Amino acid sequence: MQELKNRIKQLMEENVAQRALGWKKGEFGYDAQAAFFESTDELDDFVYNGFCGANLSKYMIEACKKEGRTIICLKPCDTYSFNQLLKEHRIQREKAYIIGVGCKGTLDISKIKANGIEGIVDIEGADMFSSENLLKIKTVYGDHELAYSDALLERCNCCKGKEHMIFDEIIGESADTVSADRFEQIEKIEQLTSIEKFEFFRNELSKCIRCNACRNACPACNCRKCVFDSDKFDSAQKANSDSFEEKMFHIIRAFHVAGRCTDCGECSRVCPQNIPLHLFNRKFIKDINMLYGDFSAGSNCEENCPLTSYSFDDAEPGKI
Amino acid sequence: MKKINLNKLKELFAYISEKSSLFLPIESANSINFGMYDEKAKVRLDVLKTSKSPKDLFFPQSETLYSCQSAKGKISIEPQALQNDEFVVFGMKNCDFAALEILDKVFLSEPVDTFYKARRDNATIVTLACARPSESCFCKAYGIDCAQGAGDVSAWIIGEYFYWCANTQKGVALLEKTAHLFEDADEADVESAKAQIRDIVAKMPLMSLDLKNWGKGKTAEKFDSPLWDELYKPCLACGTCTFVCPTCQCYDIKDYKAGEKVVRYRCWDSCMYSDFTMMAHGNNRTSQMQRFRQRFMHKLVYFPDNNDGVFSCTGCGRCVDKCPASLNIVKVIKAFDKEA
Amino acid sequence: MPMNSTESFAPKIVAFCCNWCSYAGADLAGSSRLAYPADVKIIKVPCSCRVNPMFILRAFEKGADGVIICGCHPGDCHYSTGNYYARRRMTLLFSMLEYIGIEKDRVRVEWVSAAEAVKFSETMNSFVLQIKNLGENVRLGDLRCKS
Amino acid sequence: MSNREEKVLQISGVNPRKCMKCGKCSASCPSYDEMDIKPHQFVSYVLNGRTKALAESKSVEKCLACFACVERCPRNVEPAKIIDAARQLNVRQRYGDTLSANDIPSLIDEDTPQQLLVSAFRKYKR
Amino acid sequence: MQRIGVFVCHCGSNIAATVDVKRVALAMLSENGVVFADDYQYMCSESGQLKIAQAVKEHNLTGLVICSCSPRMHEATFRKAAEKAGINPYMVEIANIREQCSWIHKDIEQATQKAIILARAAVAKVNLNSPLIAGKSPVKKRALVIGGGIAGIQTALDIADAGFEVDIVEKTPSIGGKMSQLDKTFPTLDCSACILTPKMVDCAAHEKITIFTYSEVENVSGFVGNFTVDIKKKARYVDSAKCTGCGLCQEKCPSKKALSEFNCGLSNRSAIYTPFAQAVPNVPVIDPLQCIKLKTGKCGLCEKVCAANAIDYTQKDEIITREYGAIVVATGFDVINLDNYDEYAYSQSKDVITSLELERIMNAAGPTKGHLERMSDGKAPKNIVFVQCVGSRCADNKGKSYCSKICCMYTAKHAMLIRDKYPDVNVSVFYIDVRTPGKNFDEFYRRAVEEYGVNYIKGQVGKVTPEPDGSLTVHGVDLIDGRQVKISADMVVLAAAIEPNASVRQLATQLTASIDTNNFLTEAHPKLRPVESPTAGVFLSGVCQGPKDIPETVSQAGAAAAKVIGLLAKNELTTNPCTAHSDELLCNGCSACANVCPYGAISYQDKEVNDHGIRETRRIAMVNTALCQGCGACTVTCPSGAMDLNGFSNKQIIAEVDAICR
Repeated sequence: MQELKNRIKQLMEENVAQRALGWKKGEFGYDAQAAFFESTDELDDFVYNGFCGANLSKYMIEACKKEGRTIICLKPCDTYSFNQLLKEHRIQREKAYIIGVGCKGTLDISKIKANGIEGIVDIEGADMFSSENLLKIKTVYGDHELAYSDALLERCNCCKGKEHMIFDEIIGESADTVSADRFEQIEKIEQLTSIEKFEFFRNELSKCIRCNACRNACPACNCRKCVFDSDKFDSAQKANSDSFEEKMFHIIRAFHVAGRCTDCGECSRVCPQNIPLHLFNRKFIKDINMLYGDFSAGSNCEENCPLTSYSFDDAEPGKI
Repeated sequence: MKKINLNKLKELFAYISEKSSLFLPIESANSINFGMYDEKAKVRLDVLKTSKSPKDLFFPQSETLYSCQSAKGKISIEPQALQNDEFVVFGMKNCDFAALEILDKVFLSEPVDTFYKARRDNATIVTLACARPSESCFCKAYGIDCAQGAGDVSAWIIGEYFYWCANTQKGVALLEKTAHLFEDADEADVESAKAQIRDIVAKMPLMSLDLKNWGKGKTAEKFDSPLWDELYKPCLACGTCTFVCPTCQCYDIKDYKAGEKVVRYRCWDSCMYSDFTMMAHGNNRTSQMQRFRQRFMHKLVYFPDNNDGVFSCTGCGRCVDKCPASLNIVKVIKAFDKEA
Repeated sequence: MPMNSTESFAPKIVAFCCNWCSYAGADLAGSSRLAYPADVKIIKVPCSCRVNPMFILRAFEKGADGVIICGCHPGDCHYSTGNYYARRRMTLLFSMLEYIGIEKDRVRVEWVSAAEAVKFSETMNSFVLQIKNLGENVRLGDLRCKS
Repeated sequence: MSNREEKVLQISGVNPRKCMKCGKCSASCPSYDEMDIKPHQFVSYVLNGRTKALAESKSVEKCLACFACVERCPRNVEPAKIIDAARQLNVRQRYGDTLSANDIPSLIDEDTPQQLLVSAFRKYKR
Repeated sequence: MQRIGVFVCHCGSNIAATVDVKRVALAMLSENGVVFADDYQYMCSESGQLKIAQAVKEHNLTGLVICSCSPRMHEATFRKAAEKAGINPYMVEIANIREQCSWIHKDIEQATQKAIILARAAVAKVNLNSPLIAGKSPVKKRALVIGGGIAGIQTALDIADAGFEVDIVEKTPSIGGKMSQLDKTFPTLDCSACILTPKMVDCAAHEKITIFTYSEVENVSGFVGNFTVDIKKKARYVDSAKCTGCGLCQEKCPSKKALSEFNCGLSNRSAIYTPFAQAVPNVPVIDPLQCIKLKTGKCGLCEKVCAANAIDYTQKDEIITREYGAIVVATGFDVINLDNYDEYAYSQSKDVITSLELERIMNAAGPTKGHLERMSDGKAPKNIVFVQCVGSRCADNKGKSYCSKICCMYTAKHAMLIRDKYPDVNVSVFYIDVRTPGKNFDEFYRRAVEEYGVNYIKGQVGKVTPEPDGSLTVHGVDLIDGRQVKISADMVVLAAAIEPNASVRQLATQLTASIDTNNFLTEAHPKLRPVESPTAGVFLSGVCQGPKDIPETVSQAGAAAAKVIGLLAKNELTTNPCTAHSDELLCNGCSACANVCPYGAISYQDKEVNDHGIRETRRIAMVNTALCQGCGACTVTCPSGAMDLNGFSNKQIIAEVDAICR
């Protein structure tokens, strides 16, 4: 991490960029937050550890409105979102200096807490660049240890890959964290009966409090004003008054990002109600791959989105 | 002071729920929230904090105010019935109960919110002391003692037993109704448990949060601080903090076209949203910084200004746990402390 | 009042028809007196690609029991490519609806040319029957719209 | 349409109304001269309720089932299937109508070879 | 707030017999925005329209809902009526209660209920309508005719004679088309070349006509009045400006093995060739697949003998971009491939030929110099059998389901000509039906039978068998006589079905014109607009629209020309105002809409916007309303809803949905 910090400092001192976009340490060792570093002094609080799950690419939209260049730290999966934003003209390449940072998987604090670990005051061993696979968790109620690999976010268990799709330089190594098939959960749901599917999603979605965290964290949901906030479709919603609205919201949200979603998993990560929202997006990804050929949004800036292209012999609706 | 073995709680719940609706922390789809008890419910009294606060038992996320219909050129209005059945809320934490008292200041002062009042009047609240507070708790900063009971009935879980005692008339009534299930208990057991809890509280990192720089009359000092410009930046503008908060009380009123009729309902609003307090001319607060500032200024300055110095926060720490960008009121308070 | 028996159940069915082929096909079905149930109400859109998933969900929200989208045959779109986009959009949307447990037979896409009056009428007859067999839409409606 | 006509149509699966009376079937038929009712006339016999005559005609026996008419018919009418169906009518008439599968075991002689049953089913399976 | 008037039409009893029109009108009175509702016998009549005008005046209406027949029928009528009454024509919506209600339902209660709902939806929509003003777009005063056969030639001449510029694009080296291959024409038996060649020459000489032969349409963009077309001029290797048409090159060319396309492959031609003597332009082309020089670099004989120095082996294909106001498709037909009809032995015997091949054989300029000869041995045939309907009227998937329309007549012509010139030749015609609807057509056919003794046999041929002695046995049937017939023939002529030229599929896609299952181009209306395609500015001429004989083709060509002239005579066109537009405050500038726009109507601009006090420069989508055709593909691809469509806005459609589901 120190290497990364030093390099950012150097780049800022050399005036390659005017600020840096990274992560800042929080109160308990697990609540790192996204942060702009406007001066080298501020870099003291810079961290890069397993709890730096936040995908910074969406913050680049704001960064592009500022004077000068911004150093942005992107994990391999974040670069897909960056590309996608570039493709949609929401950010400008020349405004960013991309440091591709190595990643050994991002951590899920709720997974740690699910082990009955409470009163956490500090966590050691979460550094991204250490090869240690042990989290030492200090709590008010005593100390705990947990394997790093056992506390990964679901998204990291089916990681898209260690390659950065776009970068100016790369710092740090990335580790292989894949331990599950990306579409396994989807296939399981597909095999349920219609009513079972309905019950499953009703249960999950009934938890939705319409806080919009999923939408606001999502790099693909980058509309200046969401349809659910505007009156364009007479569809402005603030809260779920009926079980219909959350369905509408999540279906349409998934549809709007279909072919653009990079499966970065931020939606599920940020959901305060732990709704597995990626199940929607991944279903579309799976269908798109099956019907229109393998497609990975954000793997480059050129390829046309499957929903804005077609072929003469596409599958017929309802016939798959 | 009465007690009952934990394995007989189910009997207690069944008994209470026979007479009136019973709400308590229930696990469903991997999430724990206050819900209505039934035999299949997975009760989780062991969990410190529900995802959402129990405020929506009194101030639901959305509720119909009335519906109206036009027929032959005339509009008829059908009012929404008020809550008129008694119900019991079981296992509320002290911070959440304290939050209700804050909501009372808003909804029970003139003009009284009849929907809210009806629910408050009909509720019997059983609070449960926090056996194991968490690192995100900072209730003590607001003078709340999570070891001590509050509400109509105070309760503790100590070892194999559930203890409770009544604080109000409503509480006495509940205890009387269920007396046959309980045995007498020793106050001393409870006192030692309280002491234990207070010991833990002393060790929790945020409990000692200092609020001396906040409160009445701080508007001028805080409002134009350049710190806001830095603090808000990671904010995603989602409504998580406001929706999990037990004290946030803002709502919007909307109409829903339901076929032939129109339903007027209110629903929680969030000051984090760009269309919060949107009016015909536009919005008072045009930037996320302003909206972000509004939330914390309201909780820590404006509300105390209007309510004898009472903060509109009880330190439940849900925003600390849930904020997707790991921002929260504690970070704001500390940032200003550091500056000062 | 929710009606249970298939006999008395009059489903609400919204049909989005493109102006150039299917709406004309429906007109021809009319002038050829090829009957189909009155439960079907047609909304004219310029092209099947004008049909937004929001419209479909909106229809269900407000109490529709079935939604059918009719457009020109692939290759015959008046705007040359509109129905190809519609085809992809609807394929994905329908797949999603099925995935979250909505009966997949509540939605359909059918390509009907201006000349295919018989097909239009047959399609509507069979779709209405299909919806009647499914019964009232309870999984995807807004309860407030149920009278 | 009488029962017999319907039966022929059901067995053959032919829609006689598709015929445009071009006569290509008759032109193609190698047994034309042997037949009293010619291939192109089959459809009209069925349509005009004269299936009985068709079933009793020589044509029933003379059709070689070479399927030239089926192959060449520009309208996919398949006259050979009509005459075959007429033949089938006769067969069924002769032995009473078909048996249901359940009736068969009791009718079978212990010594009946399996082969015979199988070929019988093949022949009369319609 | 709108003030809407609802007018319910009885359409005589067409609507009123099944829909209680009074109830519909009454029900509409309690709808939001409706201030007036009435019913009337015939809304579209003059007095009906007057009623509308009166109501507009009396009730100060701002919007109209007409419950009547399909908008496809009378929308334009009522829009005009509205305009006359002082309301914007786009403030009118039609509830289709005839085609989509009264005509398909029998139960009065059901039909009335449905009519009420349809009217309600129209009212809900009008509540959200806003006045639209049609834009103007200029008309490029030049027409493009694709195909240089008789259809294209006639269309071009008629347009040019009206004073407009016309370009003809022809795929082959010469204009003339199929008609130039014919010997005589029915029913007058005049020489095809004699009537066609002067027209070809007229075309070439006409100052308003530019001919691009040996050229193809490469790309079409734009819209009615403003098409831009890329024409690929294939390399001719001969400089048209220098060539004098002396023909010496063709004579000297050592490569003479290529099959002559003009003679249906019955004779050979040289590598450098003009398809026929009267070709227009009379400039040869070099077939690069046959030319020794182009293939091997050796030879160059033609260059040496050309006194005009017109040979240029370095010529390349060239793209010419031209602008047009109108496009006429006249791509014509081909004879179908007979591979599926093995029973007629076409591929087995040289003496089984198609009728088009017989035309060439009978023609004095053809492979046999006009002598009737067998292609196998050059002997004069004694017995000729004609087979009709080969591949036409077939419901199987081997042939075409339609009647090719011209075969009965040309077969009668052939039979008659042969009997006339060679009275000793026996001619039999196997037919299914003889179809002769046309002026003097049946008389012509009867003459073939009665005066020329052609033996017409009712019955299709089952099989043609080539015999070892070179003869052909035709197995047929005489359905009238009730016997099978076997005829030993020397020559069998097949009246093969015709089909649209294969190039039409791609062309239809380029033009966004639609084609039917048989690849014939679809007309805008089968009865009322037979020479227009549904795509504005694209017209149809000749067999590309459906089988036709020459007089029909010529008259359709004239009709298409008249339509084109009508269009080009206008200085500007009013454009459809139902176009897309983007809300600059909501637009993300993501380009998704531009990706799906079939007309390239969307571009992006960096524009300063004031978003509730925040001033910033944003990338915003802009719609060129002249290019936009209003399909709405962009509106759905836009996630924020910034893109919307006039006349079919998101809110309007949602209002209709709500009204229907209420």
